[in-house]
Amino acid sequence: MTLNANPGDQRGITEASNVGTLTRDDFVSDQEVRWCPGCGDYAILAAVQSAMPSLGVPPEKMVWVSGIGCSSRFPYYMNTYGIHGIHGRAPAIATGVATARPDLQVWVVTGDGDGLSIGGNHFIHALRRNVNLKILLFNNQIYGLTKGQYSPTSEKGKVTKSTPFGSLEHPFNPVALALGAEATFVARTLDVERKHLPQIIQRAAEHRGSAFIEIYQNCNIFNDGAFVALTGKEGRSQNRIYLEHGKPIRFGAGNEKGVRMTSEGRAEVVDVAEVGEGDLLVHDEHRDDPSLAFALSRIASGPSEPTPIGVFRDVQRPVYGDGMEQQLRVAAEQQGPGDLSRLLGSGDTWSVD
Amino acid sequence: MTLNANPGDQRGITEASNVGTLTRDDFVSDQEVRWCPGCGDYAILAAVQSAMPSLGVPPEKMVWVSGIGCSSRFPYYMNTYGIHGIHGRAPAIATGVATARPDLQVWVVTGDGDGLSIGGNHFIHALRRNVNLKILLFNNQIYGLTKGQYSPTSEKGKVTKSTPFGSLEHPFNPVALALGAEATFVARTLDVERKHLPQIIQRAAEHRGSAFIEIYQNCNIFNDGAFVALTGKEGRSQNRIYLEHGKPIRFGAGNEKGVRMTSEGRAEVVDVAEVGEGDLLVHDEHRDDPSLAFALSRIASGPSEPTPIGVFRDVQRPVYGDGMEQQLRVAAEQQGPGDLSRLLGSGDTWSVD
Amino acid sequence: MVAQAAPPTGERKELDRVVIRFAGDSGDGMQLTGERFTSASALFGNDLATMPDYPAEIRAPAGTLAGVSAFQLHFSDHNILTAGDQPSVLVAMNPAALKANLKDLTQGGLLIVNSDAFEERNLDKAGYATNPLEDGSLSGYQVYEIPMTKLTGEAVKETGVNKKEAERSKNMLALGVVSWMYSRPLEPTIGWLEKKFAKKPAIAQANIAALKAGHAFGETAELSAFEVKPATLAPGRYRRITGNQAMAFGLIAAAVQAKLPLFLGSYPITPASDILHELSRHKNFGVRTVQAEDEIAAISMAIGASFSGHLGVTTTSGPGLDLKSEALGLALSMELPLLVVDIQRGGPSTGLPTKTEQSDLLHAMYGRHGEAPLPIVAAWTPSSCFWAPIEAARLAIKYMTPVIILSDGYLANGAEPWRIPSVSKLPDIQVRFASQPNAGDDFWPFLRDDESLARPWAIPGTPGLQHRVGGLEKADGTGNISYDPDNHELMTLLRQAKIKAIEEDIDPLEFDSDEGATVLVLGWGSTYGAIGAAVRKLRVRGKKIARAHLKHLNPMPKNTGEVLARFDKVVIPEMNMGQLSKLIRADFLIDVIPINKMKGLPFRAGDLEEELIKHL
Amino acid sequence: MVAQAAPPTGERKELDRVVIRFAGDSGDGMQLTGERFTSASALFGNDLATMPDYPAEIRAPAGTLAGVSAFQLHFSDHNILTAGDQPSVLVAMNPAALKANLKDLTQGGLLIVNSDAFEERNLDKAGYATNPLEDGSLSGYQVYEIPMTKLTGEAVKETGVNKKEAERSKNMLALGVVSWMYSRPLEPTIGWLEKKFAKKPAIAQANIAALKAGHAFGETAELSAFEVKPATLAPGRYRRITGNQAMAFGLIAAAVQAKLPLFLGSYPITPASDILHELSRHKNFGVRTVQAEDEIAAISMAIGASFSGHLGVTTTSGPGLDLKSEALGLALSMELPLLVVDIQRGGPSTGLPTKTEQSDLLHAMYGRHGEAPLPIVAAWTPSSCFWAPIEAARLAIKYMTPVIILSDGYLANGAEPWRIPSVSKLPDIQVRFASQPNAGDDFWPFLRDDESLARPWAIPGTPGLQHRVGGLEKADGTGNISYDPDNHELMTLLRQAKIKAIEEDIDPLEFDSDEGATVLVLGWGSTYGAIGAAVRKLRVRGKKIARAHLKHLNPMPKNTGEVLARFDKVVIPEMNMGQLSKLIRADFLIDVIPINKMKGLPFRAGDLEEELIKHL
Ligand SMILES: Cc1ncc(C[n+]2csc(CCOP(=O)(O)OP(=O)(O)O)c2C)c(N)n1
Ligand SMILES: Cc1ncc(C[n+]2csc(CCOP(=O)(O)OP(=O)(O)O)c2C)c(N)n1
Ligand code: SF4
Ligand code: SF4
Ligand SMILES: [Mg+2]
Ligand SMILES: [Mg+2]
Repeated sequence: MTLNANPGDQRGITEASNVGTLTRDDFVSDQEVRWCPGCGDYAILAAVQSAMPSLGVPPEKMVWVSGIGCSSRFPYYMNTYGIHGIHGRAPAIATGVATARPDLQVWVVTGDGDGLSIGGNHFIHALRRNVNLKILLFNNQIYGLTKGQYSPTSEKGKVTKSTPFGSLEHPFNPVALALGAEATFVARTLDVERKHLPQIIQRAAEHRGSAFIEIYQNCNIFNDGAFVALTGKEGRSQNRIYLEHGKPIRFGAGNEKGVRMTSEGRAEVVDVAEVGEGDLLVHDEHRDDPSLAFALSRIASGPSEPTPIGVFRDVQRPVYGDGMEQQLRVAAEQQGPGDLSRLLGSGDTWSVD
Repeated sequence: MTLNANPGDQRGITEASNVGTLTRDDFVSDQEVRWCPGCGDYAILAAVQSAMPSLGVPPEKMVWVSGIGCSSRFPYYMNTYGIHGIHGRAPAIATGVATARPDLQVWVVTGDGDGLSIGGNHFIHALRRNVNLKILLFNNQIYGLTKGQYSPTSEKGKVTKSTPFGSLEHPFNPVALALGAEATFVARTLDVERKHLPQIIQRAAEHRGSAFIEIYQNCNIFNDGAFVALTGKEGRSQNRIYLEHGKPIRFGAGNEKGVRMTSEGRAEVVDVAEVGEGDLLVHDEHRDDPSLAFALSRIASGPSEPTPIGVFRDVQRPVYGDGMEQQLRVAAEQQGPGDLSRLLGSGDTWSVD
Repeated sequence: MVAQAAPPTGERKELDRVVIRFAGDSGDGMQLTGERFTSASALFGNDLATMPDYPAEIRAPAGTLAGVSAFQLHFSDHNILTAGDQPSVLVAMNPAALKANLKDLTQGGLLIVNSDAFEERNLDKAGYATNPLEDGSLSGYQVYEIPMTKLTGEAVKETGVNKKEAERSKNMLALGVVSWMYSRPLEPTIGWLEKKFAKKPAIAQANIAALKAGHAFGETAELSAFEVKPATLAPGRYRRITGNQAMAFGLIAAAVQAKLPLFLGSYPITPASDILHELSRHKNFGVRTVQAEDEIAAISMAIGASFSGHLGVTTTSGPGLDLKSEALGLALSMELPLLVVDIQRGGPSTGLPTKTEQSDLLHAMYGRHGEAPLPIVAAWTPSSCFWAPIEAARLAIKYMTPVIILSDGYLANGAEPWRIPSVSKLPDIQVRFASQPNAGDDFWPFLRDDESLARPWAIPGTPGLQHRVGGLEKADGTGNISYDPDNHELMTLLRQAKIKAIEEDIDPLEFDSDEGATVLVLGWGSTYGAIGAAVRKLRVRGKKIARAHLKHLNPMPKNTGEVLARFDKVVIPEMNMGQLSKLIRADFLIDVIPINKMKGLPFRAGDLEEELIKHL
Repeated sequence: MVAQAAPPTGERKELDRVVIRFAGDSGDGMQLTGERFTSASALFGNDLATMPDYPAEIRAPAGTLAGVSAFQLHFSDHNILTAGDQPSVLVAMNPAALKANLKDLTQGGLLIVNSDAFEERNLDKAGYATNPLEDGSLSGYQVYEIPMTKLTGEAVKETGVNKKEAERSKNMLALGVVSWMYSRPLEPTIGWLEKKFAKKPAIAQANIAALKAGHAFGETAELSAFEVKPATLAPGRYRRITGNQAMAFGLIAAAVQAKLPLFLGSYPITPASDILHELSRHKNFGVRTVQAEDEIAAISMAIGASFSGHLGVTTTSGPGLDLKSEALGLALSMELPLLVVDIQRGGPSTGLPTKTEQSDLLHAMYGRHGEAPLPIVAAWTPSSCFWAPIEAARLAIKYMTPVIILSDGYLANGAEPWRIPSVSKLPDIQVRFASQPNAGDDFWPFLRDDESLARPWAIPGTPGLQHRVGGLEKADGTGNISYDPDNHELMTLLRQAKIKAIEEDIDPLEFDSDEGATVLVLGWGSTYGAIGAAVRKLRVRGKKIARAHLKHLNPMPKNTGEVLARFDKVVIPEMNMGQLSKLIRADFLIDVIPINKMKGLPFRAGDLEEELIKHL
């Protein structure tokens, strides 16, 4: 009786040989893509698929897990292993995959309803545990699949099918929530960011532990233009505050604006000309204390004003699954591999002849 | 056919007349209290009951709602209306009570398992919505009722029945989580704080909207001494950092320590003598931006080092239930009270003779 | 336009009924077209029944089979029971719509196509190798090829709308065509368009122009013209109503009749969401609706509201009902009134979210741990969804118990004319909140009414009646937590006895039998129409048969066993694998004959007729 | 010490069996005392069965009725089946323990009390107006009043422990007394104490001193002395095992036999938590245990693990099973192997968490929306909890389906001697992961095995077999999402047919009938022992009777109908309101006779005997 090995090993699965020669097509499944024409999900899919080859992980070693929602159809379009789960439970299902099989790269796709409404608990717990998962939250600030109810990220006062007189709920700030939930990697990007998005994907893949990416995604059917302040002609330069590690935070068409930290720890937008460049906050992704990242997340109360884009936080912390493997290894070393006969015969025994 | 009024009104219930003469006994039920001898829950119960008369709310206008756990037995001991719900769902049940009946004062008692493990989602959503609830989370960093498994607030490496080799999970910081979830009132106190605890209860009661109080509670059976760094002889002065609005944050036996904000928004413990008093952070509960409160919440990674006690944040935001009442009122004003005949006969109709 | 079979000219041909299906791309506005035609037919006085068929979940790319949306209407000069088995008229706006729906069209049926859409790209997307308009494959039908896109473009030129908007109006052209063919007035639709596009007059004008152009085209091209006389319906004022709308109205009516505020805790899910949407609009009735974070929170909130003296309601579909199981057990254990509405859809798991099924009956009966019996009522037609919540509320309040209401996707989205009931004839629901101590100076929350076994409902705010309830077993009477073995047995029996007590309080099972019939068809829920139509057909064929339909599933009416015993055979058609059959077998030890369909679609009356005749 | 009825002196009296109950305050260590006495009895060679009775949930204040903890042991010189109906010996450490347990003691039974505890404060707390040791109310029993507190205090003086610690040792004094009475050796307990308190030698010494003092007291005071000879058990090596321990071992064994890593996703809940605890200790078997944030996460994680090629397991009790309903439907729809263990407790809702019940059977059968059939196996004795997961895993893997395993609080916490099975005789569980495309160059995840109807299990990491599965209906074969009506019906039938296929693969229902018996007692689950004992008693009385016990509840063994048909009457005792009865009635149309008990306690063999005889 020997230690039950990883089923991957059992099947003689090791690193695939073709990692170097992977192309985008290796990650494209044969399923017809079925989102509304014009949906932001198409752009995200394209960006993700384009980022895949450079990650160095063959499709058979990837698992994409989702819940329910328009966004959650994503796994069907990836030529990898995939689970289209139930509403809200993707982070939990994925925790099972990642903990059982640390040899796999596990991605979660979820929506603002799936991930933050019904699935909010699994979301915060996966981040807290630092499970080796990459969570992409397609935030369109609406329930797409069920045809247009407000979501936990919809702005207060939103008129939707379920709130004909305007919603009464203050929305979550997903980045702030993730930081409050002890996330080790937190980033934000947009569906229209053809270059930035794949870069962030790459960064998430490189991060060992849980990585959370909020992706602003336009639902052109039920919430068209929700991000127009960031994607409109002038919005790009005026309202996207790109965060870059080690650099003073500046933005605006002529980089005329910047972000400063006040003495009470609040990050505020300032005119560089007024305060001087030296006063600007220098971004630091790797601070152990999440307060800096949190303060940055509060600059914008929603995507209607200058909003940070990029990596808020990227720190190392022990990974849940790694710890588990470690305990198994130590146990097997110290107690020897499991011996069923010995187990069954443990404790007080007696013989009858 | 008239507008369905509040069932309270229907029963002719208005403010009770005896509010002025309330005593602690008015809030003590006839049920035998059944916690382990020495449990911190007793002290909390005593402190809460002592605080009640001064709130000016008669027992029949209060509802105490709980989930499942040792702590969740609390409502049985209060001579008010009460629901001993199911595991984790108290904030949701209480949201129903508070939204249906804004005339009531609604309290939630939950544990670290009940409120943050199974009930984490309802917890963050109640805070986000700013439902008019007061949530008391008895944090004993253990599952008491099920006899000693680790909880989402247990320190990493904890050896418990379910983690004989030490837990692998990084704990939540409940205050930080609540702030990430948009809470408007967040405070922390301890079971042994006979004066501070009732004061905080009073503050929570005065706050309109959701109020969250983390109460460190000793489980002397399964996690004895978890808070000894704060409750031990020297801990009180050395490790409890009392937060007071408008005052520089100082602590230590001779007030020799203080808290300063760094230029990256981190709150750090300093020697007052070294940095000078002027450099200390002045606490401000009412800042709209939660970054200050968040930074304070990160001073201690757990109750084993200097830890802030008191009100982290107390700001005003529209209350969910109030908004709802407002919509009902406006609708009735604009459309007239509901008329069932008119409703049934709305839209295209035709007659057959 | 080339009609392969020449249309008859001249006078309108009289028909007793027509089943028409409008099919097109999701973006083509077929639901709206169908709705408008239905409205006109209703106003005209026909009896009718409708069935929308949404594409599954996400809008597939235009022109594909997955993106086809359809709406079927059955209208007649006599009382009808279903939306029709097969359309005799099919309007297909593109090749995909044709391909997806043609198999249902009756042989020799009338096929109206937008010939402009039959170009290579669309044919490809629909998977047609050759053009069906040209390859002779449609020779079994009467085909009207109408270049709708072109005609619309020309008709709307004057209005100044852009090309895309023009294109969008072609559904109105189609509607104009069929309006001419079945002599439906255009005025109601014109009025509706003007109102709907009040802020975009150009678009209103374009749509109206297209509508008129279609009508004119029908006349000029001398398309077949038919007439379906008004039906003789019972006198009264009528409206059209869908099941979900009726459910929402019924919930409001229940609250009004009970003089309680209505509280809905819900989480969106197909096909139940429309109840939430509808109820959200009626705030002037004091209706509180909360879109909760999930289904567990939704029912939990409703429980909190019920405890506080509201009529607590939660609405959902199968997956949501699963999630509510635990909290439903709590409500049952707390003995609080609560309505749980389940709009069944195809399962298991996510299953077929937009399709119908009756597969949650046993789940409703037994889907909670422990001995946890609950009353269940089921709607049987779209308009009976108005009755169900009123009856459920009556039972919930009188017996202090949660009640499950079953409907399904077919009822929820289907519509029929509804004779608007007089409010004064609605049942009065008595609520008596406790106001006094009931045990000396004490208040015992579990001191029961002798007859109904209900405990008192004492709501917060009432001085002196403070009490605590929860899910732990409690002593009968005092309500204190009790681990006493005998008390647990007693409480278990009492919870069951409450259900039993309801037997005395509900209508007996009615049945409708031919003299000498030996076979009873027993149904529940949305099979009502199909069973009725099948039985009618059999009777027309001279067969003797009986039928009965259960509206209460738990408890069943007291005379159920007696009714069943009158017949040699009991046949039970269900859109599941035989769930009512299981219950009837267990309760009455009768070897019932199940007829099952698990296709996500209602029974066709014709198919059912053929199945039933085997047993006659 | 004053013994009201003088104890017999002299030689040991031989008894064939004894039922002894240790009862005291939660803090008195009664579970431990019982365990130690049981161990000694097991090592001595008696057959035995135990039943702990924990106080409900929270430790009540010392001395109150709510805080009483008890442990019952039945030991004998012959094979026995239950922990005994009524104790013939009761050890009561305080007035509350006496009050709570006296009603169960057999008339004339032996009562051993700690007389020191019968002081006013304790009498008050227990609700005694007068001291039962003095008011004559115990005259119907043999009473030994022993001043245990005092004796212990004296015995431990030398060891230097403080007063509180001394007080804590009095359970060992009680154990010493009964050890003398039933001639149990002290050595195993001494060894155990030395090991347990290795780091606190003073405490070890105190406990040992108390134990010896008790023994000496028994001898000196010439208490009654009895002997229960060893039982003749089948030869082999034995250990004691509780149901939960056996369940944990069985899960490990199943994984070992299948050569799969075991993955447990669980959330603590009484009385299931101990399985999580036990499994967490065996990391050297590669067992991964995750304490999830809730039950939904727990099963979801197990599903993720199963998808990845592990043996995914989740363990829970009723309320947790409710919460798992939706995800269980997903696993079923994905056709993945998964074990769901439900340790039933008293319901509904939170109910009686520490008490036993069999009331989740129908929930296990039907507690999911949609048509969602699953195999169910049930353990019947503590040691059979080892068999259940092995059998369940065999079915789950072979048929690619989740399987529900039912146990209950009585089995979970009860213990019995277990002949340790030889690992070489455990069934081999074949796992064949897919490794190749199965449809030309493609891999179809729903291409089924002809016989088992199982789909292939292709795990991540296998090149070329990438595929996606979920809860939407999928086309048989390709596994692509399908809204096709015929496919849905096919898949619904296939999912049912899988369960049916299992019929051919499980042991037939065995029955044990007297020649000419006309009455069959049919059981399932933990009623096994009580039914067996009752039947034995009836046979001793010369009655003819037959019995059978179901281990598979879905599907039931193929010959079930045939077996039932052999008898005129079928009687079904259950700790619920008749859930198996309902299933048998529905499946076989037999008017079974239910015997129901819903007291949170197992049947007493004697009571069952009296119930059964009515039908003979
Ligand atoms: C248990 C359950 N409840 C509700 C639903 C219905 N449902 C499906 S997706 C969805 C919300 C989708 O919103 P989001 O996650 O934002 O995804 P999007 O469609 O916007 O991408 C809901 C409520 C469901 N499938 N299952
Ligand atoms: C659905 C469900 N799952 C699990 C349980 C078992 N359970 C009861 S209380 C509890 C945790 C208690 O921990 P906590 O909330 O920290 O409360 P404490 O007892 O420490 O005060 C658990 C797991 C339950 N009652 N219901
Ligand atoms: S509904 Fe919105 S989110 Fe969904 S596919 Fe359409 S555009 Fe995209
Ligand atoms: S187990 Fe712990 S938390 Fe529970 S009552 Fe006892 S001491 Fe208190
Ligand atoms: Mg969304
Ligand atoms: Mg706790």
